[in-house]
Amino acid sequence: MPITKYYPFEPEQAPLEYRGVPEINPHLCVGCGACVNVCPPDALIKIDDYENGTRKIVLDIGRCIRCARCEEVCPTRAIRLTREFEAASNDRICHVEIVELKLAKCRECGKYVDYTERQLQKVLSLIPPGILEFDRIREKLPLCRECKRLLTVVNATKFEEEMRE
Amino acid sequence: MLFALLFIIASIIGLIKREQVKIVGLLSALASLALVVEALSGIDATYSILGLEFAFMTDTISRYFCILVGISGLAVSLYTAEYMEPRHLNLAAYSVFILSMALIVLSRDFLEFIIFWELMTIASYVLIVTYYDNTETKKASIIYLVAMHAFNTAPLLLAIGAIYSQFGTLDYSTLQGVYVPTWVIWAFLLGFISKAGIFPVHFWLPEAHPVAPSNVSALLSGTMLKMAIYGMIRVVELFPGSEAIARTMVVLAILTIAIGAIMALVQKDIKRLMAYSSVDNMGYLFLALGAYIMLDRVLKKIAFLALLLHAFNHLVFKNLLFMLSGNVLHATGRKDLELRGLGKKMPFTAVMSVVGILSVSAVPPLNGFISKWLIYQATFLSKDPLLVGGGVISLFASALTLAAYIKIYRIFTGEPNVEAHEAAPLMLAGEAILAFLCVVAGIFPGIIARIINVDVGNPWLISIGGATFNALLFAGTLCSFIIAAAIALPTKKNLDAPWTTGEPVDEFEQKPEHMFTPIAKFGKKLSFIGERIEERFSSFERWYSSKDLGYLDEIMFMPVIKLIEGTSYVIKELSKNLNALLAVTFLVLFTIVLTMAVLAGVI
Amino acid sequence: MELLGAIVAPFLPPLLDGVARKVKALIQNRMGPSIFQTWYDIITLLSMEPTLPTGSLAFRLAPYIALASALCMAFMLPYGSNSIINFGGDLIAFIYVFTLFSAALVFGALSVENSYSHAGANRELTLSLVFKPLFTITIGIFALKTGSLSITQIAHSISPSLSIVGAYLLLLYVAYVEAGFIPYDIAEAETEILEGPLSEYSGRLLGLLKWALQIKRFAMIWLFASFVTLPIAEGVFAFVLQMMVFLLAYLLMVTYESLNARYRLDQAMNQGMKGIVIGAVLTIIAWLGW
Amino acid sequence: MIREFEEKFGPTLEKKVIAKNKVLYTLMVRREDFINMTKYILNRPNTRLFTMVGMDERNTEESFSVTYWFLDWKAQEVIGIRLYVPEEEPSFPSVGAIHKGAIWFEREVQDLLGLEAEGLPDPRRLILPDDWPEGVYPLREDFQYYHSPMGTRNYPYREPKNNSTVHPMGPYHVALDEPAHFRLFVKGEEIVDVDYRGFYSHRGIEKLARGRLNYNQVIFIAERVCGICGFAHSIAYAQAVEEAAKIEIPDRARYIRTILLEIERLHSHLLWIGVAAHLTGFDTGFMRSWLIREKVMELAERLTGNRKTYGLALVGGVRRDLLDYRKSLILETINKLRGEVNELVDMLLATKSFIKRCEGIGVLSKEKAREWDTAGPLARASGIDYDTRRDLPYAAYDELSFNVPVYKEGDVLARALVRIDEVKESISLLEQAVDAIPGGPVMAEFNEIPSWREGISAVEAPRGENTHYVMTGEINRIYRWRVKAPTYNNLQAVSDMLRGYTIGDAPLIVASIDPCYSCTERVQVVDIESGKAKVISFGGMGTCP
Repeated sequence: MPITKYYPFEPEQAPLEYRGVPEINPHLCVGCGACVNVCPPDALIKIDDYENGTRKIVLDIGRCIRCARCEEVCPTRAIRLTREFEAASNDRICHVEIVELKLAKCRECGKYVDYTERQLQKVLSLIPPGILEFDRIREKLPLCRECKRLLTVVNATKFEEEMRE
Repeated sequence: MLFALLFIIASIIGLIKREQVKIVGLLSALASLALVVEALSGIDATYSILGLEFAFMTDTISRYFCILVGISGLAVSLYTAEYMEPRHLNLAAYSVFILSMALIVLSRDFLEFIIFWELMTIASYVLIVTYYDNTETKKASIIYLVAMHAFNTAPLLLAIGAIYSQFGTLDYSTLQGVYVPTWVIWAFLLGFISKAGIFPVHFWLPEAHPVAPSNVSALLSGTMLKMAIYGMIRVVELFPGSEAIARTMVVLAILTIAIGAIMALVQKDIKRLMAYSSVDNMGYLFLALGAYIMLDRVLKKIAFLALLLHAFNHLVFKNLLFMLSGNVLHATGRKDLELRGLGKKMPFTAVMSVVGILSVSAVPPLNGFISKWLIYQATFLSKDPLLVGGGVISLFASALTLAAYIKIYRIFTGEPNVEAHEAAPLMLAGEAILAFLCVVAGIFPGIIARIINVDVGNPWLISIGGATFNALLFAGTLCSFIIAAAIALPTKKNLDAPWTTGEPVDEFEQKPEHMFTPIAKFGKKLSFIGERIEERFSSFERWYSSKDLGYLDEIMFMPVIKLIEGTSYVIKELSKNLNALLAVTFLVLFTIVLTMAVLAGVI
Repeated sequence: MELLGAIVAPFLPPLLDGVARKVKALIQNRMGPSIFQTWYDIITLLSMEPTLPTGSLAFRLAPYIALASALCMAFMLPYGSNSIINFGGDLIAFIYVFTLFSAALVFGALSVENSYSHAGANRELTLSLVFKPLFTITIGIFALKTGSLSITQIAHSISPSLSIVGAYLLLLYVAYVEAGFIPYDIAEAETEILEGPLSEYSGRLLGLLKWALQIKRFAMIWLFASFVTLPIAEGVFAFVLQMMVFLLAYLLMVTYESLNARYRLDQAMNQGMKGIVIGAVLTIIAWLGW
Repeated sequence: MIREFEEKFGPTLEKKVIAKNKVLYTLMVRREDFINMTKYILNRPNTRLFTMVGMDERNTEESFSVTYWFLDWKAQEVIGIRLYVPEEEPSFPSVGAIHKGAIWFEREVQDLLGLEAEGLPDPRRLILPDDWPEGVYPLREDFQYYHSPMGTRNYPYREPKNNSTVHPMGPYHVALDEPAHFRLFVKGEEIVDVDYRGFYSHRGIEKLARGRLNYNQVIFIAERVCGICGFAHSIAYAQAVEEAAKIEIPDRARYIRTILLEIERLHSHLLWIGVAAHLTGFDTGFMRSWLIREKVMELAERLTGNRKTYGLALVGGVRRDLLDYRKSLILETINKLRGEVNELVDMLLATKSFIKRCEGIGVLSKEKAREWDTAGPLARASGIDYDTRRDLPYAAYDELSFNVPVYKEGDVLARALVRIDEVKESISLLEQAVDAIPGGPVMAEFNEIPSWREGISAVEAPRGENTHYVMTGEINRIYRWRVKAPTYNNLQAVSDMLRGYTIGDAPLIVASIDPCYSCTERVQVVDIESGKAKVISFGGMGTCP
């Protein structure tokens, strides 16, 4: 008849639909930062380090309000809310989860660009091959912002000269 | 009779050198000590002064009362040496007052009795009028004088005159066992209950005691009221046939207990509260006396022991309490219940007042409990409905006394809101004697019982008539538990401020006059009924005088109207000086008293 | 038998309170703590150092006096046929030790500057102004009928009659009220005045007071149980019967307690006044002989 | 009401229509007739002060603005009167002098914007902490949301009059589930006067929303305004933005919102019944009502993924759909619930001692209830027949039929009965909604939310009417967001309800308005007793940019 349980001693399982503690799957994460933009309490942070070319996606469970917005916007379904609700720990560090990805290098000037390699492959895999200027896009993608501008300027002037002939 | 000599010398010094308070005080203390010593060894002397024959002799009762007067005289005189403010005649009157009380108890015939009785009343009047400058004292002393003479001395004189005319002599030994007309006993009863402050005629007591200086009010309520009891015992011993007044006395005693306790609860001034609690305790004494008359064999002895023991206990803790209130008055100049935190500056007074409060509300280890326990034995086991009812109401009243005196404890707690200083060493000495007696009488009641040579087994227990109470074993177990717990689980002192639930608060307490609102509401309901009755009386009278019936009205109705107008005037008058509550209780309860008396008388 | 009583009196009550909590939990379909929970609380409290809100000695002494008077009450009662310490104490002494208990609590509460504990002290005294006379009336009836005031003698000379039955019911009611069960635990109402007189106590002093309250509750109900069993039993058999009646009464009271909300002060006073009127009527009946 | 108002005061006002029968008038000139305008509106039979918004429009209109919104719930019309307050002379005539319900609004504007209301009966500080320095006004544009200046601590409490003493039911009290300070002036046990000091949990969310959050992030803050009626706040906010941006949300989303609002009302009322029983010492009632509430919480958990913060609403609709197995889940829980609620109610009403404790205390007369603009079960128990679900229909309430319980006595028992009847109504509402839920999308498509648009909307939360006012700003941000919770008005009426009753009843009377103090907010954590102020530095977590 009594419905209460000796909870800490009898393990308790949250229901299927429960929005528990989020967890990033490092293999799927491409480091695009969509979750960082959408996270209301800034629990997800993107830290780019252009010297040694790494991008860190830092998830702080302490700040997370478990609203599952990141799960909705993640393109590769890397971050997911588990059914785990016991997030207590005696050390603040265990709340922080860091996924570190290598930033892509610009083909031209060799500086690090502000997107990761995985992001690059993901985008390339997404673009359907049959698209018209497929090769020009392929060629333009792995450049850093300055090189891209340079390239467009170069193309524009080349195009100008061809017109003039 | 060395003590009489010492008292007279003290009063003469008081007369000549008005400001020698210390000498008079110490001399009277010495005299009272002499009185106690002589009383213990028995006094038997006759003197003739100015042709009048004065015989003094101590039999068991008067020896006991002599010791009582001596003890209270000793303690209060020590206190007076430091406290008294010499004004006009009051120094001389002080020692005469104690002397007259001692001589009343020692006198062997009614003539001496009434002479010293009158001397006592005059001396007490002079003492009450010490601070004659404020109007309150004037009004109270007039009420005191008028009441004492109208209700007290007049009936006594009438009774003694009747006895003298019938038997030609006033000597106790010859009058022993004589049959006296019942109205004489009623006159004695009226005389003594007015002196003792029993219900219908108690209104002078709460007026007179608070105005008198503290040492005088200690003597007044501690010792003078005992004289009335002594007189009543003497009359009951001498003249048989006092069963008639027994029932009325018990009924009046029950009413006094109830009213005294309720009124003490609603007071806002320390000394008035203590005065009403004296009224309440006198009710206990008369209840015990009534039980003594009505009961027989074993219960009679219990009632007699209860009567005398309670007289002793009441004398001790009432003097103690009045003296402590004197300390507070002396130190702070105020006697209302708004004081706070005196405990810090007056540690001894605080400890002794805790002892006084616990003993007046009859809490077991202290002396108040023993005598009250005996009274309950007498009343509860008497199988007489009136007495059992009396026992129940007196237990109710003891709960009320505890509630009332808790307010006095409040002035010693909390943050001090008035500057105070500890009383002088001599004053504390007087109080210490009484506090010590309180504790000793509580644990070894047998000693006091032996004075009136009632055998109660060994000194630390009371065992007569089947009921035994081992005071020492009880106090021993209680203290052993306390000490064991204190040693087993001591507490260190780490102080912190009381918690005011988060926001800073300064007036963070409950004022005493707001406490016990349900009981105070009951009191107000009572006064509301009274006002309605009084107003109906006067409205009837206004209605009648508006109708002009001419001649017929003169002879037939005017006397009746005058009677009604008179009664409503008396009630208005009475309620003016007493507060409305008392007028109500007087009227409403008086009718009840009459019916109960008739009922009791009949059954 | 007294030795057994001497062990039972101080150490059984907290256990009983644990059982009471278990019964209440089952009524409210929840698991409830283990029956030793009250003991665990008291032990942890006793081991902790109290912080004192005032320096006054009365505040520190009150818990010890309360515990001592509660133990005295328990030791005055008969276990089997005679009480542990027989200082001839009888019902009057019992009432007055009871008054000492509430006086100690009130002195402690008033010696601190906290309006919550003052409210608690005021409630404690106001309640005792109504329920102590009720207690004396019941004892008056017993005294009237049996002519003695000591518990054992009363028990032996009780003859069943209308007023005696009434007196037993009144005694049960008074035991329920003075034991401080829910409708009447107004002085220590925790949601209204933060445990009243106990609000400023902490650590060891609070543990003592909690223990004393449990012993007082035990003593009141044990008094009722001894009145019921002593007329019909003697010695060891009486002790066993007493324990049975006590447990039955205790469990009944706990179930009744869990079905009630707490009274306000004036509501409790009205109940008390009704009780006194019934008591007076019973006295008259008792006196008329039935 | 709008038509008569226009005839009387039309010419001098500049009119702006917000939505169907919601009109905003701005008063440029002749400020004196502002007071008799408000008097005219408030003297009509069924009107109330809906909300009052102070705004700092210095960069657009070069002055502050104070807008009073009035509602006539019989005519279902909303009128707003805006008054521009120049920066150099920041004062405006106080409505609080003639209508008690406006006092707190004006004290708040005084605190947060520095606009002084002339003739305000109680000009003390309301929102800001005791040691907030003078002259610093957080809601002004030039104040950054992460500043937290420190001053010296002083707060003038009222002194106890004619020798009554102070009995503080302070921030930390067993009966208060959230911090609030009722300074009861008592004579013995009887309360003679009350002084309220609240706003211990003000978190400055309006400034936070203005400073850092975009539309869809604000909704999660809105949901966490209150611990119990969070969803009602998020819906009110969503509706206000949708009204401002003229977005039509699909029907299915409206039904899902109604279902979850009713589920929240169920568990909130059952929670209150439990708390009321506990405060009178009736623990069996407390446990039994929370036993039933557990079923509702589990239902919510299965439907939305969390027991309390459902996190389901977004601007433009709902994030997740109620699939079929969840629909049968709701029906099954409801049938079980109906039987148990009736059994609980019979048990409560049969316990005489509980009823005696609730009867006749904390009485609030109808006039006083209207004077303080109370809302929800508190007002309906005192005879005011106003329910936002019926009088300003939103979500799917206009398509569902339900009746509104109204009692006259106005004591704690009447409020309990209102809440019990509303539980039964919610169960039948849930049943109707689950049957009549249409198909279709759950999220409306809309592109940019236009800037400088205003929207005002009210939702019937378990405690009364939540009113949200929104003014949209540029770059996907809000310019001004005003949250008014029902406890904001009900709490002002508590001092009238407490007078004359004992301190034993005070916790029950305060709990009878089912207060939700965190709906009324406070910025800093200050250890008031020792005077030390612990400042949460927003950058404290180390990971914030």
